[in-house]
Amino acid sequence: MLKVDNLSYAYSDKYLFENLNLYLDIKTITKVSGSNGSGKTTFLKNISGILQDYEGEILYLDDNIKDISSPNIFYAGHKNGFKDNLTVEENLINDLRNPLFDLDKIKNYLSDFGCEVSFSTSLGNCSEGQKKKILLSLFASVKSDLYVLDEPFSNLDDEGIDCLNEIFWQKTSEGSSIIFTSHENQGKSSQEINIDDFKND
Amino acid sequence: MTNLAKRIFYKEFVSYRKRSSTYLSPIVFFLITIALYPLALSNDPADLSFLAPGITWICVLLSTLLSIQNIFNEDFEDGSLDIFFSLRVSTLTLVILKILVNWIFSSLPIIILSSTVVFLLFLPSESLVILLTSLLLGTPVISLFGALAGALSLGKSSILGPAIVLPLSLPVLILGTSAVTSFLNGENPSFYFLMMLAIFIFLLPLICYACIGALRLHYE
Amino acid sequence: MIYDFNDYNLHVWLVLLITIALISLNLIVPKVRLNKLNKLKKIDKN
Amino acid sequence: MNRAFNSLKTFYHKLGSSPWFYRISEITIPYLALFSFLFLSIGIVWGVFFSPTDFKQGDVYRIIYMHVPAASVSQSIYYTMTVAAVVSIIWRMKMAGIFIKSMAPIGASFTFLALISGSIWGQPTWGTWWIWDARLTSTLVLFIFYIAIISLYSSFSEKKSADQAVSILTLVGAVNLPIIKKSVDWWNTLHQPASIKFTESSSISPEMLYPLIISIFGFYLVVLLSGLMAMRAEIAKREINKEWFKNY
Repeated sequence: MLKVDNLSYAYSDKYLFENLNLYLDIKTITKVSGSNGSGKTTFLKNISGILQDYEGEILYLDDNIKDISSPNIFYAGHKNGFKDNLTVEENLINDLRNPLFDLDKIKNYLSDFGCEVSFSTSLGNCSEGQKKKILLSLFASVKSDLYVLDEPFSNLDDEGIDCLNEIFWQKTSEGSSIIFTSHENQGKSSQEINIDDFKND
Repeated sequence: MTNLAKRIFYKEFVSYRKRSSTYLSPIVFFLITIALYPLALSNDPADLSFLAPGITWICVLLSTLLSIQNIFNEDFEDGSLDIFFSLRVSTLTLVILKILVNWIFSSLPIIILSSTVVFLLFLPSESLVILLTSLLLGTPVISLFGALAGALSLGKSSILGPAIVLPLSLPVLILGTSAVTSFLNGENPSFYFLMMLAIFIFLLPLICYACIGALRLHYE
Repeated sequence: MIYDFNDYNLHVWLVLLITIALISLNLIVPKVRLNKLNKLKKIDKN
Repeated sequence: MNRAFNSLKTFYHKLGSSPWFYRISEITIPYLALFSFLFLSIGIVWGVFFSPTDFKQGDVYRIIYMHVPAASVSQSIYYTMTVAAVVSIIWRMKMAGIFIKSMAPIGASFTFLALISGSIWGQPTWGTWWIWDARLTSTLVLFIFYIAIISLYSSFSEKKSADQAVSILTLVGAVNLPIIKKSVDWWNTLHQPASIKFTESSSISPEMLYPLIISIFGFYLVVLLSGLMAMRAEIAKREINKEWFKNY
């Protein structure tokens, strides 16, 4: 599915990580751990093609990720990409990662997460936890081959964590693969990689 | 492709409509600066009517500059620019549509409002149509340069906006004001309109690709 | 000749002064920066 | 033919590597300093002190020995920066970025010199310190461009993206400068102030012309000299912890 060979990324002449190798098979959950500021987010951005100024190569379905026009990758970063002045519904409909418009699927996942928020309230007055659950239910409802999630488990309550693990398992059984970062040891994963091992200063 | 363009346009339109500051602050700024000139210069109609085209143009230029600078900042801050780049679709559509929506919300109200200049600054009313067309032709060019300044100084507050936009918009300012003054002297202003249109068409692709390059910069 | 100072010649002397000031400024500033960096390099070395 | 092309390519490639440039510039700077000092002093001293006085403007015309070279240098610096911007964008050459960054302040100072000398020269002839004529206004716009480039560069922390941003701005500026000059000329003809033509001084006699050419040449040499020195300082700043620089 996705092959990373000796990827190294330098930020103003200081290497965050060097010759990192990783192989993501389909139906796998990969956890990326590492100390704060060790380049976990940068690594995820490299994989999803946002940051392309790296040395080394990333092959997605064995052709270079830089040449693929629109890969079927779902990226969810620290910042959820929603606008606070729009309502929850407008945010979900207009999010470019969400090709289909049916909101009931998202509603079901939201109730699984145990978060009752009306769709017409503006996102501004939802709590951080609720925003995270809205983002995760969007993630759950979108079908794509590779899911790249940045700190999905942060500020989630226990009920949310179990539900997310369950969704992870369900997604991989459908044939896609997930890579996510988390510094606490939440989230079951089939393989784990630590960015700090690839730092040699 | 058009489905993507439609969705981007709709999202931008809704988010601008919901944030009243995008269209209110340019209007308020425009009215205040227009009111300054008679107070500062003189309230004698003869003087003001002579200066009216120039004053209107300067006020429109400054208020467009005010609102265009942080065209990309908001998307950069809340992460939707990252998501956009992860989808790897054409950034050109995003840049053009954002400039268009920003122009609709910040420049269009001012152009409509500038018809009050006939009363405030005693602009001869027959030249109002000429002034409005010159503004309609000129403000897109200013928005283009403002978007470039916004893309170059994404997320950083710097003197860059005015330092880039004002010198680059000089041609449009000169052509716009001289269109009205030449009309008042009885000449036919079509030369100036055609020149402004030519400048806009010439600059549109160039500045849009410069914006894309500038946005890409912050992702290296 | 330019030596007698009527007010016109003052302008010429003024411009001459500014030219020399600017040119020497352009020459001195990089020199100073380079020396500072070299000194920094020496400190790192030992 | 192929061999010549290869040597050209290797030269171009070497030009890009900073250690090579650093060594070469170290050798050329003393000679360049000598020649530029020579030409500059001859040109200006001859022009300002020994050339005949102009019958119409008296001695104040001697400012042209500083004003005309400064104006022409400030234009050509911007054109060379445009070339470097194209190289920096297409081939992402580090040296091109360094060139633009070091030449911008030099361009700004010579444009400032052209503005100052223009207005000082204008004072006796029109009685005012500043006159909105086409050439001075375009020089003012060029000066603002230089300031915009310098301030854009300093607003970036990461050197690589700073070079790219500055190259984009230089290119956009290069495309727009002719348009601005043209529209300033239109504007000037529209509001033609009743004053003598400022720029074309009366037919310049040979004795006045020779020092002018020498001082123009001197100005270009000085610009090249300060450019090389500024680039060396910039290379040192950027490669302070690189190996080749440490044991240089």
